Order: sequence, then structure tokens, then C-alpha cells
Amino acid sequence: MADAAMVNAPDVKQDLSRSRARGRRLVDAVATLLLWSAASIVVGLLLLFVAYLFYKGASVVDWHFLTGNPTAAQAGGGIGPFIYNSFYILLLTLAFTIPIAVSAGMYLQEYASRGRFRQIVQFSAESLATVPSIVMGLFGLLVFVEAFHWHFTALGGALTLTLLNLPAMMRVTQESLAGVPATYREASMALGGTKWQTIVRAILPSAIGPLTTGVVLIAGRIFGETAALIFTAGASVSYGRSAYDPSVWHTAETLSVALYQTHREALVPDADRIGNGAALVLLVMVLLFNIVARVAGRRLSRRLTGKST
Amino acid sequence: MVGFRASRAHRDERIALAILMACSAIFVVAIALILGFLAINGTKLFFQDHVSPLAFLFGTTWDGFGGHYGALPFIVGSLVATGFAILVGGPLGVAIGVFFSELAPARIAAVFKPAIEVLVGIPSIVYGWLGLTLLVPALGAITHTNGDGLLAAGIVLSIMILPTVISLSEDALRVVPNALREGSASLGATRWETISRVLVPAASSGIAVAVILGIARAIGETLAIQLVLGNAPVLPKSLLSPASALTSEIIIDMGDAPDGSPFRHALFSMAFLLLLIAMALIILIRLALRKRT
Amino acid sequence: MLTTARFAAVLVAAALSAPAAAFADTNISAAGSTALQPLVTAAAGEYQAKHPDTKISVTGGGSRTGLGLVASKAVDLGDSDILAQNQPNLIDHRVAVIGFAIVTNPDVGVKNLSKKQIQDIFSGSAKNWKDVGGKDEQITVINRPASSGTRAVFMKTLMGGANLDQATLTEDATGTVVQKVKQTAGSVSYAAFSGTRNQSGITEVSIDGAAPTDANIQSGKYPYWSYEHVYTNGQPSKQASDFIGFLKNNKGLLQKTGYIPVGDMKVTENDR
Amino acid sequence: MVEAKTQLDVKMKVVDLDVFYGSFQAMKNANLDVPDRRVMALIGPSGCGKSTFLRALNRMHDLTAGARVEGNVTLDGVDIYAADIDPVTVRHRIGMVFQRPNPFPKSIFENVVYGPKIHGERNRKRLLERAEKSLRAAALWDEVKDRLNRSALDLSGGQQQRLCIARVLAVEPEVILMDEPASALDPIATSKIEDLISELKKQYTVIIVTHSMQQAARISDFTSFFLLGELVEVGTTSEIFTRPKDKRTEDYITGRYG
Repeated sequence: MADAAMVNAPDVKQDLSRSRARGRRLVDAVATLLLWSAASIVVGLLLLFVAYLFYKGASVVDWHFLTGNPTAAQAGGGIGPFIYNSFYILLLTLAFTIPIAVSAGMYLQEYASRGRFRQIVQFSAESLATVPSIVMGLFGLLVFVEAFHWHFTALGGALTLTLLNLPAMMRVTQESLAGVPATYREASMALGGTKWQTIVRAILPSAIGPLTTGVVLIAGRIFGETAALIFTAGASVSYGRSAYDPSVWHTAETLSVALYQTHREALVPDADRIGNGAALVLLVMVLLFNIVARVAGRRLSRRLTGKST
Repeated sequence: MVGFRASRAHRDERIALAILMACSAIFVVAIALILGFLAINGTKLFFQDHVSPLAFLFGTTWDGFGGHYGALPFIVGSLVATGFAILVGGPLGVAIGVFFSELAPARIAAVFKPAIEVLVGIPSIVYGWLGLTLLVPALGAITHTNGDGLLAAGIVLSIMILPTVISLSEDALRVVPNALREGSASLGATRWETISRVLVPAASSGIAVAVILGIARAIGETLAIQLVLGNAPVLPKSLLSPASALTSEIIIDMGDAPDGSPFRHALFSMAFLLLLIAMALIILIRLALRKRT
Repeated sequence: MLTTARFAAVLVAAALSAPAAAFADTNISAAGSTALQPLVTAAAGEYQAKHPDTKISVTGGGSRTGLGLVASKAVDLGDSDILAQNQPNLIDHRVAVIGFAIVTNPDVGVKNLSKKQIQDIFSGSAKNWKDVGGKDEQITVINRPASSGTRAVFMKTLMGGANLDQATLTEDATGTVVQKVKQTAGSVSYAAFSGTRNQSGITEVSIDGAAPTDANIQSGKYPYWSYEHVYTNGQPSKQASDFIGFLKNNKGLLQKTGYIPVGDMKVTENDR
Repeated sequence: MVEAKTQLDVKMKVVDLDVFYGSFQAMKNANLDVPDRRVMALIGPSGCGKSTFLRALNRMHDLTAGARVEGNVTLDGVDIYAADIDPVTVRHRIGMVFQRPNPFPKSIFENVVYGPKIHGERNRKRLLERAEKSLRAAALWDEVKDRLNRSALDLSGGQQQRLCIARVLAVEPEVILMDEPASALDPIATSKIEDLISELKKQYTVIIVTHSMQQAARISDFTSFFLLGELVEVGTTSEIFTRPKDKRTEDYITGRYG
């Protein structure tokens, strides 16, 4: 960087000439304007998306739509079982993801020094993070659906999503733990705490705010995942009584898969209506997850630290 | 009076460590299994069905039941759509990263940043739905075509990679020491000159990582582009003619490709190719970061 | 930590016990053809209303997936638009006849096409509607992917050995095809009755003067149709056989969902 | 070489202590006897190694990657660096108070009983007793008894530091190490901490690092002077401040080093 600064140095004298200085100031102003517009355009796009989805979907979404059963071939179906399946798979996925990823994050952040094992785990996590979700879906198909003979199940879908989200959850854990001041560690150790006691009783509680925020944001991603589920959790629900099946072995078409599938098959004449409604519900869920993540993270930090700021 | 002997807490410590290491090992096992399963299933086309890898990589005819497994149209489709996304979304994302790191007043950032976080969270299927119902008809009206094709896919991907590129390039710029900003300003440089000649070069490896992760996100994206590509399994004639990509073709054909058939094996070869590209990008990132140190 | 251990245990137990457990609580499972799925799904709903203790799970996945799953005994019923090849264990139950239509955007204005004209359009030699007796408007062909059963039947019954031009819009399911035809001026494609019957904004074209109606299919005047098959691996269980019978003989449901009862056919496939 | 009075029991004994950070030697060949139930002050200019020395006494260097300790440190005649010794129990017996108050982001009560809890005490009543006893000993009880469930982070800096001392006392250690405990505090809070230290020596052995010679003179019975990673001289506080034996000590006392 020193080089770049040096390159600028000889300019200083010449720049005393007025016109040149004005030119440079103009460039600066134009660049500033462009950067402002770039940012505004993207925020504008978001507003456009939100407005459009509300415009198309608002008239569709009502209580009957949210809780009703989908129909096989007539108009007027709802998305109740899809929402149920989305939350079912979400909770199942979190139940697998959180213990594994938080444990691994704790290990890497608090225990592992620069050992070989640490490097291998870190590299594996990075690699896992870039596996495209469709490829992960095919892996789930090979293993859970075919090798284990599970067929399309909520469990297979949840395990596939677990693989997909482990790296992000681990990262969130690492970052949350890294944000805890080193003094807490020292204090606990100096009181005769073992490393494990220090992590569980002093560090983890102090990291709970950012950790919660991270978990909720990842939950939002899980909720909207589609490609990895089509070939693992399946793209259909059982109709009638068993649409709200509590078993992990049930075929579980989630809301996002339903948006894709309803449009694709268009067995019902009002596939567009259902698509617009489902897209709006997904968007609102994402907005909710974002708001909850912020509020819950802040609240939890405050409650646990008791600090009244 | 406490003695020095190892306590019960100490035993718990060892158990805990063992469990933590086991959980960490899951990551290693998982990626190994994924690579293994896809390598085996992705090469059956070559070893079991005796289709030459060259015919797969460079063949232009795709007919799963007719014995033609040329994946070049999809490889080209994936690369062009991703390339378009990087050319548009890359610079735009870096520019917005610069905006947040160097320009944005706190009050503006407080509104804009959450907006961008929402953009990350929108499911890809919703992006696809927006592309299908908003973008494609609009493009069709403007260009007097159907609107489907690589242009539509490229635009959708550009928007989808923005949040990744923005937040990572902003991070990269934030870690540039303030001394460089002050040094440049004290030599009489304007803010833009400081940004373009000092800060962006200083953050170049971080920005490179941001862009590479953008590529990774774009190349693996499936549903959002399947809905807008037009899905013709042929080499695209232009950005506005129907095309297909590796990911979208897999989702289209997988359900109907018979178990054990070369057709299905070819789809797994495409998935394996995607995985190899992803791994290559990870190695690129490592190289970019090594350069920094 | 205990929770982690417990999850690990659940995982291992699940992997070991799954093959037995997977469908222990489901009496009948069906998977396969998306063309047949609406019928099976609707029938499953009605059947369950009458037999509340029976639980039926219906999955799509495509004809060939259905055949694979039933061959490996992963499901009880494999739904298919196509005939199973070289699988002596599989027993074919013809449950319905499904008709398909050539559909165009209404702006095209063509009401009838000959087989030859259809072949010209889909092989790419006719590029403009005026080449086949319409107005001066570019033809936009929309295809189904090679893996589609609808396309397979289309090739067999109408294309007569001519090659398909692949460089066209391709939509991978009936619904998207219909939607795309509605949206796109000058477009033409093919789709199952179950996807076209309840739709407005598309035109169904007659083939060689025969309109795409149930009556014309039953009498053999209209060529573009096929049987829908449900396959079982060996003889079906009593429950499964009962359900197949319900599926096949429920005329009201068949007509409502756009299928033709097998019993109403006056011709067989060989008469085409 | 050490001049601790013979009638006093030796609580800790340091023999030929070396500390390395990687290849850098931060402490050279230090020897020291620490008498029981007295206050030992460690003084010297910044970077002289006094904190390094202190942290070697409860094996805190174990937590720093690349740090290495050689030599002998004994507590009641037992080598705390011996292979079969658990560093966790060492720290249980030798508590430490840090430069900046570092209460956990928990309630006052939870902070004080943190140690007892991790050492296995579950009984709520006994924990309360222990908390009160420790807070009284740390001269904080009267100020916080009505708000034990409030966050420790709401206390003032001086209160936080006394809370940290109470937290150490609750573990019932024998030796308390203090690393410039008053350096981040205002004069009034500082004098409260100093009073507290004088009180503590009735029960505990206190070793305190300070950069203030006045403080060392006010509160300690013995003083050791460190310079450039060496322990230069040890003696009673009055000896060190009135007639140091080493020229370097004299130069420091008279203000010749910063």
C-alpha cells in the first residue's frame, strides 16, 4: 500500500493547477453519486419485490388458505399441510444441526490449537459449505432414500438439510464464541474452573445473544430451502386425515417445494393463485425470521447479562 | 483443604472433549462421503457404460433415452449465466460494499443493511417465482422474445449473489488500517482516489474471496434459474434463446431417469462436475487468502 | 451433551430399523407418474374418507421412478404412463385412459392440424403459422423434456418417426407447459387432458378433424392417448387390490379429474 | 538469598524460575519465598516481568500458546508443576484477581457462587451463605445485599473489582494473586481495595503486582523488585524502600526509571 501512496505523491504539486483539481473533484462527486445510486437501487429492488409479492398475494392469503388442505384437482385448496411440513422439517433439522455444529464450533474455537485435525475439520467445513444444494439433495437421495430404503421422508430431508447447514451453524458458533472477551475465560480458569466448565458456564451464556441471532437466521434459510428437499423429503403430501402426520417417516412436501411443485404440475386450475399466496407467505416468514433474529438476540443478551442499556 | 488429585470434573472434561471431537469429525466424514458417493455414481457413465469423458464434456446432443449424453450445452449454460452474474453482480456488489464501508452515514446504513440481510434470506424459489412472473414477461415485452433464457437467469443470479459480495467486500475493506486512509487523504487525494487507488487494492484478496463465493453461489443455484431458463437442452444461440444449465437439467430429468440407466449416470456425472467446480473454488479461495499473508 | 448422544443413538437406530419401520404405519404407498398422480391422490382422499383406518401415501417422481420403486418393493403401487420392460415380477393394472391435447395460444386461430402439419411444426420445418394454414405469425414450440411420458406418447402416436427440434422452450411439467402456452403468443405444445380441461386461455386443436374429446378417444377417432398403469410387485395385498378396484371403477372421479374409464373404451392401443 | 523472617512459615517457594514466550525469555532464574498470611508486593517498571512471574504462580501460562515455564514452584512443599498435578486444582487453591474488573455477564449472586458451583456445591442455602460470607469479606455486602439478582455489569468499577475479589474468596483459596487490581480504579475505590487487602492477610497469603510504589509501601509486608525479566531484590517493605541493597533497586525507588 505504501506503493500506492507513493504513486500519488508526485501528483501533489501538479494538482495545484486549478482546472485539474476541479476535474478530480468532479470525478469524486460522480463516483460518490454512483455508489449512492448502486446502494439505493438494491434497496429499491427489495422494496419492489416486497410490494410486488404483496400486490399479487395479499388477496389470496386468508385463514382458509393458511390452514386449508390442498386439493387434488379442484380450485380453492390451501397450504396448511405444507406449512406444517416446513416447520416439522425445520425443527428436526435444527435438532440435528445445533448440537453437532455448536459442539464442533466449540471444539475449533476453544480447544483445537493449530493441529492437523483442526485444519482438516476447517477445510471440510468450508468444502461442505460450497456443496450446491441440488448436489446435496442427490447425496440424500443416494443415501437416505435409496441405500437406507427410507423412500421420501421428513427425516431424510432433515438430515440432508443438516449437512447443508452444519458449516454455517458452526461458523456462527465460532464467531459468537470469539466475541466473548478473553477476560471471562481467564476469570473462570483462575477460579479453578476446568476448560469445559469455563465454556459451558461462562463463555456460552455470554455468547447466547449472537448465537440466537445466528440460529434464527439459519432457521430462515432452512425454511426456504427447496432444491435439496425435492428428492429427499419428496414433493407430495398424503391427503385427508394424515396430512398432519407426526411420524418422521412421512413424505413431507414443504411450502417452498409446494410453490415449485404446484406451479410445475398445475393439477389445480388455480395454481397461479396458490403460487402467489405461497410466495407471499414465504416472504413474510423470511421477514419474520429476520425480525425475530434481531429482537430475540438483543433481548436474550440483555436478559442474561441483566445489563440495562 | 483441597488436594491436588484429578477431580471428577476432570473426567467430565475428557468425555466432553471426546464428544466435541466426534462432532467435529462428522464434518470430515460428511464431506468424504459426499465426495465418495458422487465420485462413484458420477463416473459410472464412463466406467460402466463406457461413454467417453470427452463425449460427455464436449458432446452437444442430449438425449437420455437415445444414447447421447453430451453435457456441453449445460456446462456452457451454467458458465455463461454465472459469468453474466459475476460481471454484473460482482462490480455492483463491491461498489455497495465500498458504500457501506466508506460512505454510508450511520442512519442510512441502519436502514439499508437490514434490507440486504432480508435479500439474503429470500428463498431461491421465491427469486425464481419473481423471475418467472415479473422478470420474464418484462424481458419478453422489451426484447420481443419469450423472455426466457440466459439473460433472465443471469439477472436473477446477479441479484442473488449481491448480498454475499456486498457483505464480504465490506468486511474486507473494514479491516484495511485507517492509517492508509489518513495517509492517502493527507497527500491530497480525494475520497474516490483513496478508495480506488489505496483501499480497494489493499483489500483485493478479500474482495477476490467475496467474488469467488459469489461464483460458488451462482453456479450451484437451481430452482431460481430453472424457472426462467426456457430449459432447451441445446447450445444457446444467444442470451435470449432458451437454454439449460447443469443444475436445472438435473432437477428436470432426475425424476424420470430410470435407476441404473446411463441416463441417470450422466445426471450424476453432471452433479459430480458441479461438486468438482465447488471444490476448485474452495482451493482458489485458499490461494487468494494465502496471498494476503 | 446427553442430547447429542441421544441424537446419535436415534440416527443409528433409525438407519438399522428403517427398512422395516418406514411404512409400518402406512397401509398403501404409491409413487410414480405425475400424469396419474391427481387421480390417485383424489381417489386416496375419497377412499380414506370411507375407510378411516387406511392410510395412503401418494408421491410423484415420474413413471420410471415409480417402476423402480415398486420393483425394489419400496412402494406398493408404481404409477406409470409407460409399459414396464423386462420385469416379469411386475403385474400391470390398467386403471384408466388418459387423453392428451395439442394446445395453442388462442391468438393463433388454428382449430385443426393434420398429423403431417404437427410433424412439420415440431420437427422445426414449419416456422410460421401461415405454413400450416394460419395467419402470418411466428411459431413458438414448447416441448417437454426427453424423460417425459407425455412426450414419449406424443412421439409414438403423432410424430411417426420424425425427429423433434430440441432448440425450443422446454417445460418439465404439464402445468408449466399450459401456463407458458397461455403467456406466449404463437405458442404450441402438448399436454394431458387432466392439465388442460379446467383451464381457460388455451385452444385445444383437433387432429385430422377429430376433436380431443373423450368420445373420440373411446371410438378410436382421436389418436393421442394412452393407458395409465398401476404396477404391483407380485399379487397385490387385499387392501391394495381393493384400492386399485376403487380407482378403476370410480367413474365420477375419473371424469371429474379428466381421465376415461378403461371399461368405456371401444378400441385398444393396437387399433390406432 | 531471600530474607523472609525465619519465624514465618513459607507458603510458596519459587526456585530457579524461567518463563519463555516462544524463544523469548521473559523471566530469568527467579527465586522467591512467599511467607504465609502476609502481603508480598511485586514492583518494577513496565515490562519488567512482574506479571509474567505472577501468572507462573497459578499456572495461567498453561493457557497461553507458546508459553513455557521451567524451574520449581511449590505450594506447601508440593511442586505445582509436577507431572501428576492438575492445574485446575492449583488454581482452586491459588486464586487470581485481574487488572481490570472482569465480572461475568451474570447476576451478582451468580458471579460470587460461580466457583463453588463448578466445584460441585448445589445446595442453594449453602451457596447463599457462602455468597454472603465472601461479599462481607470483600466489604461489598452492605452495598449489594438488596440487589443480588441484578447484573454485575451495573456495578461501578470499584464495586466490580471487589466483587471479583469476593468471587475468588468464595472458592476458599489459600493464596490470592492480584495483578494491579486498582490500576483501572479511581482513588476512592483504590483506597477501599487497599483496606480490603490489609484485612485479607489475616486469612490469606496475598501476592500483588503494583506499579505504584506508594501502594506497595502502604499495604505490603514484603516487596520484591523486578527489572528486565530478573528478580533483583527481595526484602521487607521497609528495607526495600529505606535501604535497598542493590544499586538498581535504589535507582528505581529514587525515580531513575520510568
